[in-house]
Amino acid sequence: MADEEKKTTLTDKEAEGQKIRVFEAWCKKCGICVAFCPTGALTSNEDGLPILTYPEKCTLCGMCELRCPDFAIAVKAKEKEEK
Amino acid sequence: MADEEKKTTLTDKEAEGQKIRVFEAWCKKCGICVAFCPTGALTSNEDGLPILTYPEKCTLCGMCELRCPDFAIAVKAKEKEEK
Amino acid sequence: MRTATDQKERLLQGNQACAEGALASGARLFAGYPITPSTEIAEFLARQLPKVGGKFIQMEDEIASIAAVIGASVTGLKSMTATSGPGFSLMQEHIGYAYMAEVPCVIVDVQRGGPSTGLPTKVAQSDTMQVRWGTHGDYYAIALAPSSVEECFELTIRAFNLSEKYRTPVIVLMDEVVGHMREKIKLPDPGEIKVINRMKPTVPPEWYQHFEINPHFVSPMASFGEGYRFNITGLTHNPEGFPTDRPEVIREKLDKLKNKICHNVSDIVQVREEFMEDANVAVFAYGIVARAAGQAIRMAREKRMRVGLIQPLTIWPFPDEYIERILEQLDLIIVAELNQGQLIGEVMRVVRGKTRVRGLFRYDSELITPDQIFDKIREEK
Amino acid sequence: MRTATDQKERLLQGNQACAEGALASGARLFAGYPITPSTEIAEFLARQLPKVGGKFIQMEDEIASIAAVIGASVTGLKSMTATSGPGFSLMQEHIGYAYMAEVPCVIVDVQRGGPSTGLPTKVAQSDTMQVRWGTHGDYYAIALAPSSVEECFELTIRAFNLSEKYRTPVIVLMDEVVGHMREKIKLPDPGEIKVINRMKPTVPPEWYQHFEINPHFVSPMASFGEGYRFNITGLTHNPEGFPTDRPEVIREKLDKLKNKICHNVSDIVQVREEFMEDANVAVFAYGIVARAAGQAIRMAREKRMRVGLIQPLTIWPFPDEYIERILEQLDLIIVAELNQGQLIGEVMRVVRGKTRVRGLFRYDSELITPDQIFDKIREEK
Amino acid sequence: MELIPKVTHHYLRTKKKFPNVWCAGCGIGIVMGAIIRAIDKLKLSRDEVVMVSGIGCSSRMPVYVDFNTLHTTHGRPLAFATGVKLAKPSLKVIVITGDGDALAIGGNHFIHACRRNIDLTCILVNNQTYGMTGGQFSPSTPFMKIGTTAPYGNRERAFDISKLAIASGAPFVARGTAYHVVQLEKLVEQATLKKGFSLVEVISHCPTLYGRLNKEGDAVEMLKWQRGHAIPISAAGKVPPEKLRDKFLTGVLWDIEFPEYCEEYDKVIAEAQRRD
Amino acid sequence: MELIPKVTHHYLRTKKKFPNVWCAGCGIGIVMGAIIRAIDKLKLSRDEVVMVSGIGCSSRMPVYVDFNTLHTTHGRPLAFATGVKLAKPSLKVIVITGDGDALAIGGNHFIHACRRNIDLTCILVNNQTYGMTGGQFSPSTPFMKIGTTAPYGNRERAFDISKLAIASGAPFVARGTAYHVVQLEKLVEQATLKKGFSLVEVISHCPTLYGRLNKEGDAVEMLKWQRGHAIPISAAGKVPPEKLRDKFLTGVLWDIEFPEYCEEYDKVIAEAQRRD
Amino acid sequence: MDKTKKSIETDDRYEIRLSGSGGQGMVLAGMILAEAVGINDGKNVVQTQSYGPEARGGASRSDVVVSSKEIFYPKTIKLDLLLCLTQEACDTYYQALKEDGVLIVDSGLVTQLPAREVHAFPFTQLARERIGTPVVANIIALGTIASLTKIVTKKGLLEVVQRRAPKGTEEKNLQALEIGFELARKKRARKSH
Amino acid sequence: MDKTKKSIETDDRYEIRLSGSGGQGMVLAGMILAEAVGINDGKNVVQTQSYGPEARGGASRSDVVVSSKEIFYPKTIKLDLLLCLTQEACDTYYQALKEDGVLIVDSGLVTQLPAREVHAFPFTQLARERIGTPVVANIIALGTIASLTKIVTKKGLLEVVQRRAPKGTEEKNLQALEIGFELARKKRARKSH
Ligand SMILES: Cc1ncc(C[n+]2csc(CCOP(=O)(O)OP(=O)(O)O)c2C)c(N)n1
Ligand SMILES: Cc1ncc(C[n+]2csc(CCOP(=O)(O)OP(=O)(O)O)c2C)c(N)n1
Ligand code: SF4
Ligand code: SF4
Ligand code: SF4
Ligand code: SF4
Ligand code: SF4
Ligand code: SF4
Ligand SMILES: [Mg+2]
Ligand SMILES: [Mg+2]
Repeated sequence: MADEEKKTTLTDKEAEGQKIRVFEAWCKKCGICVAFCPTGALTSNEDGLPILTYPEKCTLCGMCELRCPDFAIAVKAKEKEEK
Repeated sequence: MADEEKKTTLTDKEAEGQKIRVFEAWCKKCGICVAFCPTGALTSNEDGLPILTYPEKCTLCGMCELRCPDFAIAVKAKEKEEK
Repeated sequence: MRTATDQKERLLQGNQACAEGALASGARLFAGYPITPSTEIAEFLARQLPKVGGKFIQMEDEIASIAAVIGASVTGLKSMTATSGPGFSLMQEHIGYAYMAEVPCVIVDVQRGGPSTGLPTKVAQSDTMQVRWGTHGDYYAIALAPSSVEECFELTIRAFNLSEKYRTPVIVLMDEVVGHMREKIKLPDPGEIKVINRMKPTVPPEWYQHFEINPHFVSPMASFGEGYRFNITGLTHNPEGFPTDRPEVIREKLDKLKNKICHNVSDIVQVREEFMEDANVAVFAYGIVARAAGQAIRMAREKRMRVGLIQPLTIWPFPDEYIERILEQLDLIIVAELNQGQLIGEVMRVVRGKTRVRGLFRYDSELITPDQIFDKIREEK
Repeated sequence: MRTATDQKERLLQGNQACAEGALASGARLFAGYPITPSTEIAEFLARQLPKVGGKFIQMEDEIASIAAVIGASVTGLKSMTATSGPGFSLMQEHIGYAYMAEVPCVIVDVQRGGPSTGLPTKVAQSDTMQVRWGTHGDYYAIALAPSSVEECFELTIRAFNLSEKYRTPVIVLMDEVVGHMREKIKLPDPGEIKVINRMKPTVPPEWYQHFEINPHFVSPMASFGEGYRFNITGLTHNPEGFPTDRPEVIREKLDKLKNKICHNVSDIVQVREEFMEDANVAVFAYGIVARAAGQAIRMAREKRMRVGLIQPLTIWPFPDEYIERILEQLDLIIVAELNQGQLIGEVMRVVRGKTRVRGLFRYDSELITPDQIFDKIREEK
Repeated sequence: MELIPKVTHHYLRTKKKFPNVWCAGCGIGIVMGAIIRAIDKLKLSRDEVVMVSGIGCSSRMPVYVDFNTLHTTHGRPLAFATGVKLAKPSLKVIVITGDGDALAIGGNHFIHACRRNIDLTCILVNNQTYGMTGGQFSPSTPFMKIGTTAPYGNRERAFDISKLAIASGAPFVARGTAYHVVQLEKLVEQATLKKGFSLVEVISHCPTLYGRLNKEGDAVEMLKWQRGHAIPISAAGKVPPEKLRDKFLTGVLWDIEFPEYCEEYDKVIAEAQRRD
Repeated sequence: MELIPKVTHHYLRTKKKFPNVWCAGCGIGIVMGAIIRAIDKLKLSRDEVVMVSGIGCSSRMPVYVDFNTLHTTHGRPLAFATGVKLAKPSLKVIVITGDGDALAIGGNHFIHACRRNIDLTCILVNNQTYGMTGGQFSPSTPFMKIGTTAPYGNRERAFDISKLAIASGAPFVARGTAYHVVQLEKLVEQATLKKGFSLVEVISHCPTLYGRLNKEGDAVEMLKWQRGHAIPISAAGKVPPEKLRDKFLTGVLWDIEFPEYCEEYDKVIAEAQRRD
Repeated sequence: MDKTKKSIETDDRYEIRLSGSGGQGMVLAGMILAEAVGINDGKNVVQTQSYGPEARGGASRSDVVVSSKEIFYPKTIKLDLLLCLTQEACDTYYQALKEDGVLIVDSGLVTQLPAREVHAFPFTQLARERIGTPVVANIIALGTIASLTKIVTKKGLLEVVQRRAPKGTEEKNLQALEIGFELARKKRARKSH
Repeated sequence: MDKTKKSIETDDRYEIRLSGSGGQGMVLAGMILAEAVGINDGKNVVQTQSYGPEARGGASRSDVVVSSKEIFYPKTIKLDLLLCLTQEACDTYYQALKEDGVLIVDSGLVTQLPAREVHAFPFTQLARERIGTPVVANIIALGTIASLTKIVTKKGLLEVVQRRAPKGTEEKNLQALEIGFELARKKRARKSH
């Protein structure tokens, strides 16, 4: 059930292939992920929503995901990347 | 008023001239005064009531009075003795 | 935010009017613990009390709050606290202490939905019976219930006055809507307000009995530090304040607690009535529900129905006498409450079957509306 | 001191019989805080519970005690606490939580003189109304009141059974004399005792709703750690246990709390009656006062007066129906209580003026005697 | 597989419960993530975890996680949790509480849980204010800071929570921050593994109330403050004392062994049955 | 002048109140004597002294002394006393409490009074049991000692009361015994003079219950135990550590300065009136 | 028994709801409106608000009942005017509006409009663009209300905003109010075309 | 409605009070007496006690009501037998004794006797002298009651004392009981002279 739930809430074709994904419905635009991204890969759009403006900078370190208070940002697993 | 009270409760001609006085009505015969008299001047009678059996040993140190939990034993003031 | 002191009329929240009433009564200590929907009373007094040399303290919980209030009152300050259901439940032991030790103080209960944590931000009137029976043992409560911002102000003053006059805790029983709504109010000049202070002893300290038995059932009250060195205890005590186990002294004490309330009901009980002269139907409602009822009876009157409003400003002691007096003329009493039926039991007790009594209860977090009351009148008539 | 297990009949204190009743019902956790005159229940269970693999814990206060009881109950243990007035007042917030969260548990209140610290070692019945109205918000209480050592045992078992059956706290309302007196009692064999356990869910975890709405008003109850991962809260909640602010869900919840009691009064309410077949006068008395009344009515019968005894074993819900039924035949009901008049209000509410109701109140720390009741009967007849 | 926060989402009650109630940037959500990851790392089954909380913003956490959850009354979660643990000692009982919940109204249960040493894991979200009721000062609000009930500055001192826990008898006491989220996850893990009462005090932030009233900026600013003021206890010796003055230590502050209550009680049962 | 205990009787409510309720040899009466003498020494007028207590054997003390006396509820005397002091800071407020009163049900008020640092003098009679209710174990009953509710031995640890008070913020903490009555008098005197919250923990004895249940002998024996186990803090350095193990320190354990609450509140008043 | 009121007529109520989400200042706007109407314009007024189950976040609304007579029932029953600053607020409350009631929305945030006459203005966008902060959107909306309806005078609003605005923000707030007055004037003009 | 008792007769009560001060074991004596009468002799019995306002010290009393019928009212009304081990107890309770009731006192401790027939024995002195401890005075007194009246059988008392005495003290207690039996026998003998 929980899994079905996740699918309906989170599945998004567009996310495929991306390093980072933001769930707009949950994101409160607090700016934490952007402020503390160690590489500056993220920026905020004018509404405050985080955008991976510099995907090449992203090291998949996961800090944005770990610090997001709203479970609203996900980082692709490193292993997958390496495959 | 408090003073009147004291008189009716405590005045006792017999106490005059004594070094120690025990108020029987308040004494619970716990034996503390006797046990910790530094000179052994006090003993208990068979009911447990403290008696100044050896008045000559009493140094008027006051410990019996200080340790009595029932305010039931009084030691003559040293100054008075010295007068 | 500056307050509009330059103007006569102000737009105040019920909670704020209650706090203003406390200041106007001379309250000089507030001890409390925040809880929705009463918190504004504390916040306002935290700001205002020091301005008049009074003191605000936030205690570690509600139990400590009412304890500090009692401690301050016996030391001479008019004192109060404010809370809501969960905090009011926690205060019960100490409210009982205040009854027993006959300590004047005011406790405001801004009611929200219950039981338990319930609905912190929603309106209810479900602490009504708790005010009367919440602590263990026999006691007699005074509780006043405002229905408007103006009444919040006035009844808080009255609460302090009754409290000082009868040496007893008084409860101001508000609710979330009354506490949070804003209305216009003209605060009177301090000189216009009747303030009653506790009676002080006139006898010398040696003769003084803190719990003296006298024909008025209220003993003059010295404060700590004034040269009277008395004892106060929550154990059942004799007039001097020392614990007793003598049956006749015990009875005398409990009779005193009862009689100072029961022999003074005509002074304590206030009922606000509307259109009752010729009414054969009455809506009985207090607090915020009386506001809906006020509108409903006007709707009924427009339809030429002889309906009136009985709004008890004093909930406890319950207005037995008023109801008994008005009973003859009534065919029907509708008791409207924001609970599952609490005061209706009291009404039924007093009515003793002589008139039909019907309840209109709402407890889903919404107000009873004028329409609902009007429909109920039509349906039951 | 060894217990006389070799013998069938034993001389037990009321408090001890209450504790034995708890053990016999399968209670396996006691959390409490000592207070006269209830302490023997804790002391006895501190010794006995570990013998049957149960647990006793002395908490830091009464608030924590009832909290631990609730925590243990939702984790599957039958749990209880015991206290007296001051502790009972402190427990009020959490008793409300137990009503709201529908947690079975038993709370014993061994009454002493109040209000406040009052008379710790003296008898009273002045927490009677508090049991019904002590916590904030709407709720419906079950309270049972024994008058003998045997009834202490039986009604404690019944308290656990009702508590489990209806998923609700149940109060055993004793008093100092009942708690401390010793009488003979034959404890039944475990096999003879009817023990009810809470209903368990039969649906798979995904379908399970801890607060399911169903026609019985009682939801099956899973415990923590059994594979059902539900939420419990004191906030008003939906059937799944999550906070809600939807009026219809709120109403449904509060109706459920009410209906599970009110639709089952015939199962819950027990009244013990004596000589009521032809009685035109009834003495209404509970607990220890029923014992004096038992003697008094026999004195009256010897004088050929048609007097009977109504002894509610269930105080709450109040036996409305029984009284209504018996009303016709009665000219007079004498309500005898060890307080300033509490249950008499309930009797009057139900009687609705159809019969004379008179009170015999004593609150000076002594018992009402058979003579006093007999005299009252003669005087009022 | 779609891109979702790797671990946490599996433990969330996503259905209708999100977005959560917390304000934008509030630290509580960060703490919740760390707790979930710690539990996941420990491979605890969801059925054997009970999360108990009091009342407050932080105490709203249990609603969101798919464990056995018990949202109790203000200040008393440790007392409820004591009953839960006693009834079934095999359960992992995690208590979520706030500085007001645990230390104001709940202070007594806090010191007694420490003293009694019953195996509970207490995560205390210390945001230095009563968030839920609108920003009043709390027993951990620093001297002279502003609260809605301290408009002229708070005249009370803050508890040193960890010191209080140690003095009360807690065998495991740690401090972390919302900022140091990786460390926090480890601290929660260690605390959960500890047999006996364990406390993790988490320095968190309430931008909406405390931050605004005290002009400490938004969530990002407040997290930066945490970064700048936390000194790992391992490094404390190397920092000159004058630099420590307005800082606080993080990491495991105290870790001793003492008999756990439930285990002791098993001995009581054995002894009682032996004597019988 | 007749021979009466020199100082104490002048302060007693002798009328009908004596003999007192305490059991033969109970330490509470000894503590009361020391308090009276300290007050006498300080030349405080009886009118300016308020004695506040909770419920318990020790808390019965106010009934006997001719001050302003307030016998409150179980566990809460410090909260009542806070109100008394705030209302009239010129009064000397002395709180009498027991180990159960102050640390079981009253633990929260205790730590908060320490933290808040309001000028109260708290005399805590620690007899390691609930005397009044018949000898149940208390939060200061040592591990494995017997109480009526710990028939198989107490499985909880005792608080180190003084340590708890210091950790909670109390600026003055002392420990004495009923046996060392002269020292006790001095400690009470110092505590009373201290501006701010002061605690004197008095190790006392309950021969009737604790003594009997634990076979520790009568009052005399128990006083001897105190004599044998108290180490003055001044001498602590000279005692080898292994000898300190089962002993306890006496004397002034902690004495620091910190702004007192009532004085701080006067600043609040000044500030509020300035802004107005 | 001392306070008897005799008027039979029910009040000529005008019911207003200001709705949006947590940070949009709906409660403050309600207070300002109520004070302007009640204290400055001298009518009777009651202002109430509804708190969600949560203390913060989520929907926020503030209701104002205005009447020249005594107001008994303090809450709104059927709205004469509804302001919505979020889509959610509009969806939730729009049924409570009378048939001939006035609906005002933030055109930037409320995009799915109900099938009825709507006054839509970009309050938030204007606040951001012209004052530099979105927080004064509520004040702009108040100005619009004053200008679209007769329920509150501009003078009253101006006085209250002057009195209530936190120190240092008076200027911005008055500016916002002016923008609001202006907006509706333009709209009215447009309509008359 | 399930438990109806039908007997009309009131009980043939016999009311006993054992009184003294805190440490004299009156409650224990009451329990032993009640158990002997109730369990071993098979009569109905209720034992109650009265606690002073203080937990310890002061007067102590234990009441036992015995009947062959059901006992309704559990407390004593008018005493058939009163045992007093202190002067204070005697002064306080002696009025509660029926005209023809039995009064038994400790002759060493109760010196001012009321003007009526009294059975006076030196219980405490005997306990001290013959058993070596005053604490068994209560048991001696119980023996005396058994022997002076028919309210409890010696056999019953013996059995209960055996069962209830703390380990290691059985001997002393049985000895004390025997002394009590003896005492009254002598007294009776004396009387018959
Ligand atoms: C008995 C009781 N008193 C008061 C409240 C009101 N209340 C709810 S939460 C809270 C403070 C919460 O502070 P904290 O524990 O620090 O949590 P935060 O919201 O800061 O996370 C208060 C005072 C209550 N719910 N119950
Ligand atoms: C609310 C409440 N709970 C419990 C009690 C019962 N009670 C009275 S005194 C006491 C313990 C006293 O212990 P302590 O404070 O150590 O005093 P002591 O008698 O040992 O001097 C208890 C549990 C009470 N009076 N009120
Ligand atoms: S941290 Fe989370 S909530 Fe905050 S902006 Fe980034 S994704 Fe959004
Ligand atoms: S994963 Fe790391 S580098 Fe990539 S966006 Fe997130 S914080 Fe920045
Ligand atoms: S110490 Fe006091 S009570 Fe004890 S025996 Fe001596 S005089 Fe009597
Ligand atoms: S005064 Fe000193 S020496 Fe004299 S009897 Fe007392 S204790 Fe002994
Ligand atoms: S009020 Fe503060 S603590 Fe509460 S959710 Fe908002 S930011 Fe977090
Ligand atoms: S019971 Fe213990 S503490 Fe209480 S008076 Fe007796 S000896 Fe003292
Ligand atoms: Mg907080
Ligand atoms: Mg103690």
